[in-house]
Amino acid sequence: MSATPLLELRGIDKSFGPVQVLRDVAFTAHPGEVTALVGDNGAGKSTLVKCISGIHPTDDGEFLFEGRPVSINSPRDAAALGIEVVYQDLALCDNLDIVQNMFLGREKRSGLVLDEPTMEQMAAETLAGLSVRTVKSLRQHVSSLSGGQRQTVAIAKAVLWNSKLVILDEPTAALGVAQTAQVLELVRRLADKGLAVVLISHNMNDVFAVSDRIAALYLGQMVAQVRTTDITHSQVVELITAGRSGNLGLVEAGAGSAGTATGSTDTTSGAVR
Amino acid sequence: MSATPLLELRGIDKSFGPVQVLRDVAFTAHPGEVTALVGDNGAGKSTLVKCISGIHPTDDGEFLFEGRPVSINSPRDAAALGIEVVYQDLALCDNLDIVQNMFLGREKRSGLVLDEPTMEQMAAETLAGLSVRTVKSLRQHVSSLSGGQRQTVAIAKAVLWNSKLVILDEPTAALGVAQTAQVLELVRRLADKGLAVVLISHNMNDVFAVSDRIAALYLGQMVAQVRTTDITHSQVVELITAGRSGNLGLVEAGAGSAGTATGSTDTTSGAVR
Amino acid sequence: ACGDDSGSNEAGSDAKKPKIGVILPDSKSSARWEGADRKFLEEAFKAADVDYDIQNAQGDKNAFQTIADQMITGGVTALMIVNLDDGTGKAVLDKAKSQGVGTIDYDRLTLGGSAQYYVSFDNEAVGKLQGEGLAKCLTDKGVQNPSIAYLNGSPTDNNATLFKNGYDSVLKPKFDAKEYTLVADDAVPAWDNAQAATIFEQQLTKTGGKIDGVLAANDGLGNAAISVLKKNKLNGKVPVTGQDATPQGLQNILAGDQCMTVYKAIKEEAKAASELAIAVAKGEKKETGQTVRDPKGNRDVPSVLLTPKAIYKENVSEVIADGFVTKDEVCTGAYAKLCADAGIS
Amino acid sequence: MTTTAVKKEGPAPVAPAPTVGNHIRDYVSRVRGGDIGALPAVLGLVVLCTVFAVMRPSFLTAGNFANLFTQGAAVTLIAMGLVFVLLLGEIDLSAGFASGVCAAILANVATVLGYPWYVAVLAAIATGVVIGTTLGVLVAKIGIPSFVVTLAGFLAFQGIVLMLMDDGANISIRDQTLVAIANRNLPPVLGWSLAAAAVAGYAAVQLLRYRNRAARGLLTDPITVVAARIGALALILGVAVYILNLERSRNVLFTSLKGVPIVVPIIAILLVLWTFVLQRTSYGRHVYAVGGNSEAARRAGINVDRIRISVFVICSSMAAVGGIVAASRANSVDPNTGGSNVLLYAVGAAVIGGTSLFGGKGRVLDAVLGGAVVAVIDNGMGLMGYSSGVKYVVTGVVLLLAASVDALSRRRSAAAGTR
Amino acid sequence: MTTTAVKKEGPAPVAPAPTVGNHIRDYVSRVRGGDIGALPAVLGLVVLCTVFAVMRPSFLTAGNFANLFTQGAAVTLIAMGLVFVLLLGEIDLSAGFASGVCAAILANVATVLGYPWYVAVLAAIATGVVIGTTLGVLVAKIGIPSFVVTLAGFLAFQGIVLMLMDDGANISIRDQTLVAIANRNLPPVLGWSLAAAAVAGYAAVQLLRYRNRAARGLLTDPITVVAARIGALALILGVAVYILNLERSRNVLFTSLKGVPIVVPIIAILLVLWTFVLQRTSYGRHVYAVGGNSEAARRAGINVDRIRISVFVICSSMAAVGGIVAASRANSVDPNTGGSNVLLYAVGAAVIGGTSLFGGKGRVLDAVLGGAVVAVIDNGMGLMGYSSGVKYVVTGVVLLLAASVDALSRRRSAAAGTR
Ligand SMILES: Nc1ncnc2c1ncn2[C@@H]1O[C@H](COP(=O)(O)OP(=O)(O)OP(=O)(O)O)[C@@H](O)[C@H]1O
Ligand SMILES: Nc1ncnc2c1ncn2[C@@H]1O[C@H](COP(=O)(O)OP(=O)(O)OP(=O)(O)O)[C@@H](O)[C@H]1O
Ligand SMILES: [Mg+2]
Ligand SMILES: [Mg+2]
Repeated sequence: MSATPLLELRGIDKSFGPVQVLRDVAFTAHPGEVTALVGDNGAGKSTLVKCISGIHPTDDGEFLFEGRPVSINSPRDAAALGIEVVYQDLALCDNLDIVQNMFLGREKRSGLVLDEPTMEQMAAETLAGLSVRTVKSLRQHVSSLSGGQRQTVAIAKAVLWNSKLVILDEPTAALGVAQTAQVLELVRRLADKGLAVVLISHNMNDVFAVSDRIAALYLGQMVAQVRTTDITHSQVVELITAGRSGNLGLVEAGAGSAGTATGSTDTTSGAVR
Repeated sequence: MSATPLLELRGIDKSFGPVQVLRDVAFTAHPGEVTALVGDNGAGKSTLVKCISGIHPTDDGEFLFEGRPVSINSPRDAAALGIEVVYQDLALCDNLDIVQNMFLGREKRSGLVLDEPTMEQMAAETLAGLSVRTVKSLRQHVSSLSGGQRQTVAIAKAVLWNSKLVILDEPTAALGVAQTAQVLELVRRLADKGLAVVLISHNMNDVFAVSDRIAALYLGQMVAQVRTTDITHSQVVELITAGRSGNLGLVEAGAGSAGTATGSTDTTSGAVR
Repeated sequence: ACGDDSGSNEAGSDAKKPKIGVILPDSKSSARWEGADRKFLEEAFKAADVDYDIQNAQGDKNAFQTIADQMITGGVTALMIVNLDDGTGKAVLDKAKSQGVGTIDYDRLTLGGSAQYYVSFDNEAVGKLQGEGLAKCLTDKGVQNPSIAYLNGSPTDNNATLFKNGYDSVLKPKFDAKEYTLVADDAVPAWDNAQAATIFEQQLTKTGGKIDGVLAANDGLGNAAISVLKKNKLNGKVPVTGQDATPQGLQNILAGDQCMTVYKAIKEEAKAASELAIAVAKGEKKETGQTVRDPKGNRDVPSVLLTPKAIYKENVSEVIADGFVTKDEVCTGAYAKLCADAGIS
Repeated sequence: MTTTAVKKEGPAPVAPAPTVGNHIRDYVSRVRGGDIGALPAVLGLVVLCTVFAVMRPSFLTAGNFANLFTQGAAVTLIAMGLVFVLLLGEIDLSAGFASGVCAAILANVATVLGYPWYVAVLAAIATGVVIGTTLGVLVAKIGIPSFVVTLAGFLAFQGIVLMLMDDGANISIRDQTLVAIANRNLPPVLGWSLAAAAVAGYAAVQLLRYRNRAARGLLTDPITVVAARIGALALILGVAVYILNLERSRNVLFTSLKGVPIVVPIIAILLVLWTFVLQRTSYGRHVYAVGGNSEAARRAGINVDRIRISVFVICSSMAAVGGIVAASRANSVDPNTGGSNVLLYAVGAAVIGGTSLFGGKGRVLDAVLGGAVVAVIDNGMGLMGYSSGVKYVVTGVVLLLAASVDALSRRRSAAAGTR
Repeated sequence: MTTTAVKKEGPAPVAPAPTVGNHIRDYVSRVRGGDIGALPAVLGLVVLCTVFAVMRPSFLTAGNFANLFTQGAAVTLIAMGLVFVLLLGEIDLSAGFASGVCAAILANVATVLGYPWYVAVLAAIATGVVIGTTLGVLVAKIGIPSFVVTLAGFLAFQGIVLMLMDDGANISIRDQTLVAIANRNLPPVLGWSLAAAAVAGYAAVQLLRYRNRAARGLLTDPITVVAARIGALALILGVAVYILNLERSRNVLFTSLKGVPIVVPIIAILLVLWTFVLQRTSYGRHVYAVGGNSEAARRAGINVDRIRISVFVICSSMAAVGGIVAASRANSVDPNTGGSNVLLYAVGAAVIGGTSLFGGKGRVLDAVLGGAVVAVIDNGMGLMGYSSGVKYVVTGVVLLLAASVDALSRRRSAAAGTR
């Protein structure tokens, strides 16, 4: 594990109109590790992801990537840094087929012309590795896919590229038993290859099975970021639902934004201002 | 438990263009029971649900409702029979707010005029019972909701009405820990009130926790419909992934459509032609 | 680009049975095309027992050419056109000529074109009558140093330019001599009456209501101006011109709201044109006795020219007597009495 | 597994308490956040009026103010109907000529056949209903795209107008009631009474709503805000009626010319009616739902085809009303009635007002505001005295400017992610 | 928990083996399932042509066949450009008058200033590029709805044409090369050679693709199907060139008139070019992506603004080409060039061909097929000799019939859930 985190966020604020969704959020992701981001429905997990990937501009806060401050204003900036995201609202083009969606924005070409055979082959290989057995044809429009098939396509799209940070927002929500196992294995494999992986999930078993660290959001505040080995299942659930658990989490429930304490043994996490 | 099933399907076939998605499917749902419908990604679960609710016309097959043959050609027919559905692709109107979505198609009125206060009150009560704590306002457009919040709205919409059959297609996929528990409890409560409930889920724990019966789809064929008490966890997983398990499921893997056997002790299920 | 005029007729005619194609320009700038020309031409052709095909291009140049193509393909031996503009007119005439089809310019001369004959009213003369009419009405009313507003025809219609040249030739000297003042000068897109009303209303607003005479290019525009004047209770006090002698225009004249209109004896024009067309279609030659100079094509075109006539309250009866409009059309309801007063029986 | 989770009844969704301060703060951040309703169109209007008033002082006269209403009335009425069609993401290219057909029917019934005015009006509106039903059935039941159906209508209705006009001749409207619609004014007293009635009605509705919600313990706007709204309406109506009741005759000797033009209450009543239908009835709710997500609407049991047909009926009927007003204003009907730019202006009015062409977003008020923008541009340009080429160009540029003000003030909406 | 699941490498997605029988069966069930591509438009065309041919035998002459191409050329070219804009779900109301402005520039440069034809053509197209860039920037960067921007363009360009035409006069095109574009024909031999080259090129592309995919073990269409496609193209082109090379002069003494009209290869080349761009380049892929789901495209790192601007540039440039052809056909440019129904017909052509107004769905070929429908209707109606009122009505009805054939044959698409 390297000392500098691959991605570090400090003091992120984000409001939609009158509603403040993220308050002074700090977050780190380390290469070679799986960081699980947990939180209740509406805690702000997806919003945080969209801020990282440049979909939403932040109101305030700093981004450090590989230790250097960066500004990410659009998904293109994020992609240029090597950040790949599987969004919860999958964001596929319904009018394109599976292969076209998987290579969207980064088509393989020979000269000016699209190199369809290469793309089709690569897509077939990646999907085969994700236990997809019921897709009839790679040339099917994604609008005709089942929920799980769509999700698999989105995951396959994100892992096709040589990236440094992969963020997966509830990637297994619609997946079957076998497919979920494959994806979790893939997540571990990516981390073992040295990538930083951020996994959002509501399934505590999955979280404990693959993550190295757990970051918990509660009503838009980061209440803890700790090593998975230092926390128990029920403590995490308490953090999610109440914002605190023992000496972890908000100092007092309902306290102001500065009142968070990350009771972590980890030196790089919990960069609370 | 009553002897006649509330809903009985026989020999349902459904193709999309050249692709046959459902083959000779038989299915029953009993009042007062939770029937879990399981199957791999792309097995045809959502398609079956959409056939029941009149979204997709079937190519062949019979529908019996309370023992009488019926034909369901549109969602309005289904609603008229007392069938409520939570779809996997939630089908909310993004340009309407939470209350408006929940009462869509069955608005409360006083005279000609919409009775907004009543609707708002009823919506607030229903949502409160589903552990939704982060929704800022009931007058928020659903486009601005988080994934879990959207799903909760869809569930709340379906349980608002006095229906006879409630079908939930992966209702807890995007839900947090507490919310999932609430929904499962609600499912049980509905069944105990005498409704027939059909629950689609990939989570075997949830299935075994609440269901009375399990129906397994494999590549568009119904391979088993048995009492939950008569089957084990790993048998179900085998049925899902391989289509057979011991004496349950397809007689030979890959055999024709008629070759299914439902090794159930239950007399009313497994109505194979 | 091949064959000379005289040769083309004979060569074309012995191969084919005579058939006449007529292309009218549109149906909206004026009621005459569909209401009068088509009727009179059809009557004449039927009487002479020749095949004919009368089409309307609806103001669309592309349609105009398409129709011409169709007619040539369909075997007409004489083509009579009212061009929409010189360019398409010339293209059609040249194409017809190159295939040995006889050609006539009807109502509008195609400058630089190759028509064998030209039958028309003089559009500038129409404008002149309007200018003179307005001056007469103003004098009758005894208005001193009147302020004049123009409601010109469509800016994209070349005829509107010709009308304007006509009334300008009468009124411009008066403006220059400071006898009259031109306070507003607007073109009405597509001769659209609804827009004309707004345009005139704004002219009135702009000048603070100081408009003493309106030169409207046709009866429709005139009626639009009158409707605004009525709203301000100024109708009858401000003379308005027109053109086409439509029933509506004549009624406005009888009621005293409009000062004059220009009557073009379309029946005469259609009669002259159909006679020529029948001759050309049969490959005969005709003497017209008159020519018109085409400055662009640098040639004298054999022509039949008819003279337009100014209509005031006194001579409305002439139009009816001519059968151009019927008494029933004009003298309905409240106008019956006015008709009687004006001596129309 | 998940059953180990903590169970807790969450509190019902909450929102800040309803005080005036909160309300204003809320409004400001809503505007900042891009949820600005009619503000952009109003802003565009204000900019336009200022520019014209500076360049041509005659723009600001009472007479011109009154003219504005009659000049813009027909387009605004057609645009109001188009809002319904646009709300479904459909288009009606034929609305312009449909108004022409209805006007032609009106003229034929009233002038040629000599029936009384109400028969003619009914005949015109009935024609609109028939047209709308036909278009709607073709779109909803046969499934031809509305662009193609109404393009066919655009062509066919042009022909029908021509045929009804006896191949191009104009028909005069002589019935004094019909002529009055767009050309006469209400007596000043009646203007004041109507305005007072409108304010009183609005106040009653608002206060009843307040009481009703407060009694049930639901969130309400603070009473001061409610009062402020009522006050604002009273002020606007009062000023408008005052100005319109000024003498605007060129020459008081000939005639006195004052009062609210008759079309104004007609537009106002239709605005209230259609706003009520869209906002307060389940029919209106269903229109929005089908426009936002027709599949979701279908799944909710809404009869989508019927909604689709109904909006075309409303659109064509409003086109009929627009046609009647246009005929009244011109004192005649001609083959161009409803032609030339009427349709594009009407759609433009709705879109400028903030209605989306993709469906699901728009209000009838949008059409009125957008119609006002179009009318002001037309009116102002008419005072400038440009030659026709220049006039077209300047009109285009001014339209663009008005729309830019709108677009830029809506900008934050996108930035805030609430698109 | 879920880790107890069985792990199994699933086989890669499979499909039935590529035999001819399978292919045909597949095609039939694709058609049944509603995925029918160009079939409805072709069907509509066949019905139309049959009706006209029965009613007016002169419809079927070689001369009329040749006329069809030059008559429909300008609208088709503008429609081809509009497809790009429509693919993004935008609209360009100004395309018609943009073509007018470009034609006016052409006429001014060629006739008034007297430059050679290629300078004039370049100037016209450059004008189109400038117009497109302006429209695109206003839509993409300022965020004004394209309907409003191009409505402003519709007005402004009308004025610009008027100003370029010196307020109403028209300008003749005298340059023989320019006049030839829409009025002259290719020598018969050249027609045959071009057709042969086209077939050879198509065959080469198809066979190479076949080899390429087969070599990698990917699914291919059976070789017989590939051969059949090449054969079909050869047949269609052969018959068309044969008919167009027939003598169609009314009188061979005056002049000989045969050969493929010059516009035909121009349209063909542009069709191939734009089809290539849309189907085979990543730019084209991005256009579809932005039209299908612009948010997904943005998330995939596509520069959505640039795509948006580019389609307006393409649209206006194609409008320029259309304007040049129109000017050539009319031998002149006047203030109405690009006006009247040009725009509606062009959008209608694209929509009839199957392009969606909501974006994401459409092909350049659609515009050509739709353009053919519009041209056939216009051409056929021209042979009927109706009076103008009746003609409008019949045209509308015929358009509706053609579209119904289309809608009904697409019907199953909705039933099969593959809308
Ligand atoms: N565009 C928006 N406008 C206004 N509010 C928004 C918007 N997007 C999200 N929100 C609000 O922000 C909060 C956080 O949403 P977010 O999607 O980040 O939740 P989440 O943690 O991903 O929840 P889930 O587990 O349900 O996916 C929610 O209360 C949501 O209603
Ligand atoms: N409209 C359609 N056109 C063509 N194929 C379709 C269509 N809808 C579904 N399919 C195919 O039908 C099969 C079954 O889909 P369905 O959505 O019923 O699966 P599911 O069992 O719900 O899977 P999941 O668990 O992933 O939701 C899939 O292979 C899918 O690709
Ligand atoms: Mg989320
Ligand atoms: Mg599913």
